[in-house]
Amino acid sequence: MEERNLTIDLDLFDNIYRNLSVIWCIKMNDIVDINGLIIGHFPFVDIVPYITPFSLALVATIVTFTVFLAISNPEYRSITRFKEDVVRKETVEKKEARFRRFMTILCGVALIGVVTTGDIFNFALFVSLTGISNIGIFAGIKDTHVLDAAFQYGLVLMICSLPLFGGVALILANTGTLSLGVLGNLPSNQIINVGRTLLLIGAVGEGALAPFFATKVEMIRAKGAPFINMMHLSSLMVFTRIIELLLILG
Amino acid sequence: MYYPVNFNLIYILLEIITAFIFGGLLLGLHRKVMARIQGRPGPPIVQHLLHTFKFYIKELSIPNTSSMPLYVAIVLAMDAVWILALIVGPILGGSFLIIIMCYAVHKVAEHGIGLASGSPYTKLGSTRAVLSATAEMPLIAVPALVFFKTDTLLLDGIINYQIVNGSLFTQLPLVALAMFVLVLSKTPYSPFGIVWGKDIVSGYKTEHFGVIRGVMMMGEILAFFALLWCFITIFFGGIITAPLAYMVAMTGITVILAFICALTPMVAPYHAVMIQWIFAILAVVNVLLI
Amino acid sequence: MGKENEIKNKILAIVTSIPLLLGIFLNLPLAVTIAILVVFVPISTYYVGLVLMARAKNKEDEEKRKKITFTGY
Amino acid sequence: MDPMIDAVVPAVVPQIFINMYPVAIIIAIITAVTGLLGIILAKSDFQKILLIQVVTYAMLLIVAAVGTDLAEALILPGLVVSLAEILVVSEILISREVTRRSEKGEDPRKLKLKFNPIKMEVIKTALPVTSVVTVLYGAILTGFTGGAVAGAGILIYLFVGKLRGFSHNFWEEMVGISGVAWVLWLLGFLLYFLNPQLWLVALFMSGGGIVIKVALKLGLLGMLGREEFNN
Repeated sequence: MEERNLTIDLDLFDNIYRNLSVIWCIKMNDIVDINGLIIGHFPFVDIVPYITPFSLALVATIVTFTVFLAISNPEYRSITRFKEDVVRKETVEKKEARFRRFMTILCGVALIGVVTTGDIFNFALFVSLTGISNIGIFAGIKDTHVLDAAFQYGLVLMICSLPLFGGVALILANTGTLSLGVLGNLPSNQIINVGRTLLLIGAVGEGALAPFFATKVEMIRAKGAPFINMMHLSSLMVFTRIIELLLILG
Repeated sequence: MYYPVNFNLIYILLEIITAFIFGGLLLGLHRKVMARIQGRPGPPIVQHLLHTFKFYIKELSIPNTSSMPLYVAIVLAMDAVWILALIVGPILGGSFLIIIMCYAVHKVAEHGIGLASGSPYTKLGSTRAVLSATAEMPLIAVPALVFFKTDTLLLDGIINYQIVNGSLFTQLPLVALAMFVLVLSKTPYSPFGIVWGKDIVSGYKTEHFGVIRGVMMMGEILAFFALLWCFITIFFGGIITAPLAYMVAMTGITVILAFICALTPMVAPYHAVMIQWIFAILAVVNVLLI
Repeated sequence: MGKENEIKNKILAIVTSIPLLLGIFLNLPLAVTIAILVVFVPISTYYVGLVLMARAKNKEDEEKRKKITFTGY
Repeated sequence: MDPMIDAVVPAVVPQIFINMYPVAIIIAIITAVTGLLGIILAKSDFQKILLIQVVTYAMLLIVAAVGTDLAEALILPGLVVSLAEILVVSEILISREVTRRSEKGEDPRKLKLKFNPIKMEVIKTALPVTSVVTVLYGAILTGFTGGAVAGAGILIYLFVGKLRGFSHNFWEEMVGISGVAWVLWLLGFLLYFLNPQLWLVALFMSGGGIVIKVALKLGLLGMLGREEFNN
């Protein structure tokens, strides 16, 4: 009994492995309809990162921004206080700036992962990585208001890992695959729709998107323009990618 | 869809220059119409273009407090991103999502421009840019709604769908309204233009003079043109195909925008967010009804 | 801005315009064309602007000087 | 049987396991709601961070409910991500507390965090022989689960009573071995991708690697509790 099943499974596996490139060329209609021509893909059995004009544009943007934000110096802030007759120029301390710069680069790398991956679980992982590095950018700031907002954002981040990974797990349980190329061809059903909604909620929370922007607006009062700009970039890039992902799943 | 392997650079460059000049004239017309509605003679139509060129020969002053490579690079990024949008949209008929990405990067650039100078006014403008992104995020749900209707997001595909099935404006009027609000929020003096409100001097542009302001204005002109083009292509693609028809339609929409801008005050930041959310929800309702 | 800066700007303006000129005279593939346009149009606009600005400033100075000579301040 | 389930779930899986899936999801939802209610009710920020762990467990439950070997592989990254989030948020909390106190005029250098190991009587009085049994059972299980079980055995060994035989240096070297085992695990995966015909070798490589790696890494946690290693 067991042997028979094993041979069947292997056959199926072999078949898929051999015809993978064919499947990808013919069947990726959903992705082609959304992104344009598929320029290339790397077949790692099931996880297939693919390159489209859309992902190329995103990667180019993210790389350019990351490089420029990483080489920029933090700006000076002129501060005046009551009962004082001087204008102070304040900026980020060197040690703090180094750490935040590192976090900025990490966030950029995670974003590249977000926009290129062809596997929804990896997508979820990279999105949470951007969230973590976003908080890391704000961890060294010595401002109670900013830290308070960052803490609230952190709470949302942790809670939202539930819908994010939960949605992925629901889709996996329902379809048996995590690969976007395969999922794009499957017909949608109620459970996949629930999974998609959960995925959207999760990504919205992790990327500090629309309803959770309030904490973000508080957070960006901190000093250090290049690092803070990275956070805005990351949340908008995550949003652009999640639109694509949800449309492919549907 | 078919991507040609070789494409002439002159052709694309000419298209960008045309977009720049025509967009500049449209913004000039916008100011003129607004002035006439308010009973003033108003500046000549070429004024906005002249304004842009004028900044090219004005002295560039970079604040001492600014964060340096970023201060210049982010303005250039704003230009670059809309040039990309103009290539992907009108020339290649590529994915609408790329233009949405360009729009998102425009938001990031606004934020960065405001932050990089270190001035409190620009900081306020950039904070509002982040806040206004809250409002425009739901409106970017427009591509999703269009995709559910047409099963494609390639602009070529959307045009083809409309040629076969009639224009999307009649099928998804509320989605079109949401997109129109999106275009409106990117128009100068608009009720939703909280980022460059005069109550915070000039918003994120306060510290930018000289060449860099000229480059920035160029980016804004290209953005205005590209957004108008997208709006017309997505919702009137079946009717409007010839370049001349596009020009007429753009002029018409600019006049409508000018009327709205002239007759409405700028709303408070939170109200701007709220009103745009309402339009986004209306768009979703439109899809649910059909 | 010093004299060296002006020369540097001029050189950069020329250097950043070279890819555009190359693209006009050679028939490059689409991807390269897009890359050239997106990267070099804004940069060359910026540097050409800087050169124009420097020229306009010099002209203004010259006019002022002439004024002083001819009106006899 | 539902055709959708038929297409996804192999025929060898008994019906009872398939029926367990909704139950697991419902339990996960209940867990999540409990955790979220706790967060709403909790007043202290520190309490909130602790309660969010409950929500994270719900996430792990939903992933685990899938019940395949893939799900087993997905739990680890999920766990790691949630741990990283907790670390970064606690860091924010600490930093905020330090800033707040230094704004009040206290010297921030005096606010040093103390290391307080947990003192549980159960651990001190447990039978040391349980560790041997657990390690053996883990070795039989192999894979990630086996590694976790064997690691628990090593933990018990390190916690209970006096250390005999193995010096500090020995455990330091174990860190290196766990790294090597991890590389073995990765190489097994790579082999599987490059040449699927050698799946048996790849399976043994990665299975053996992961059991050693997880067991040692988990066991090394026990070192944190030993006073003689913390000098």
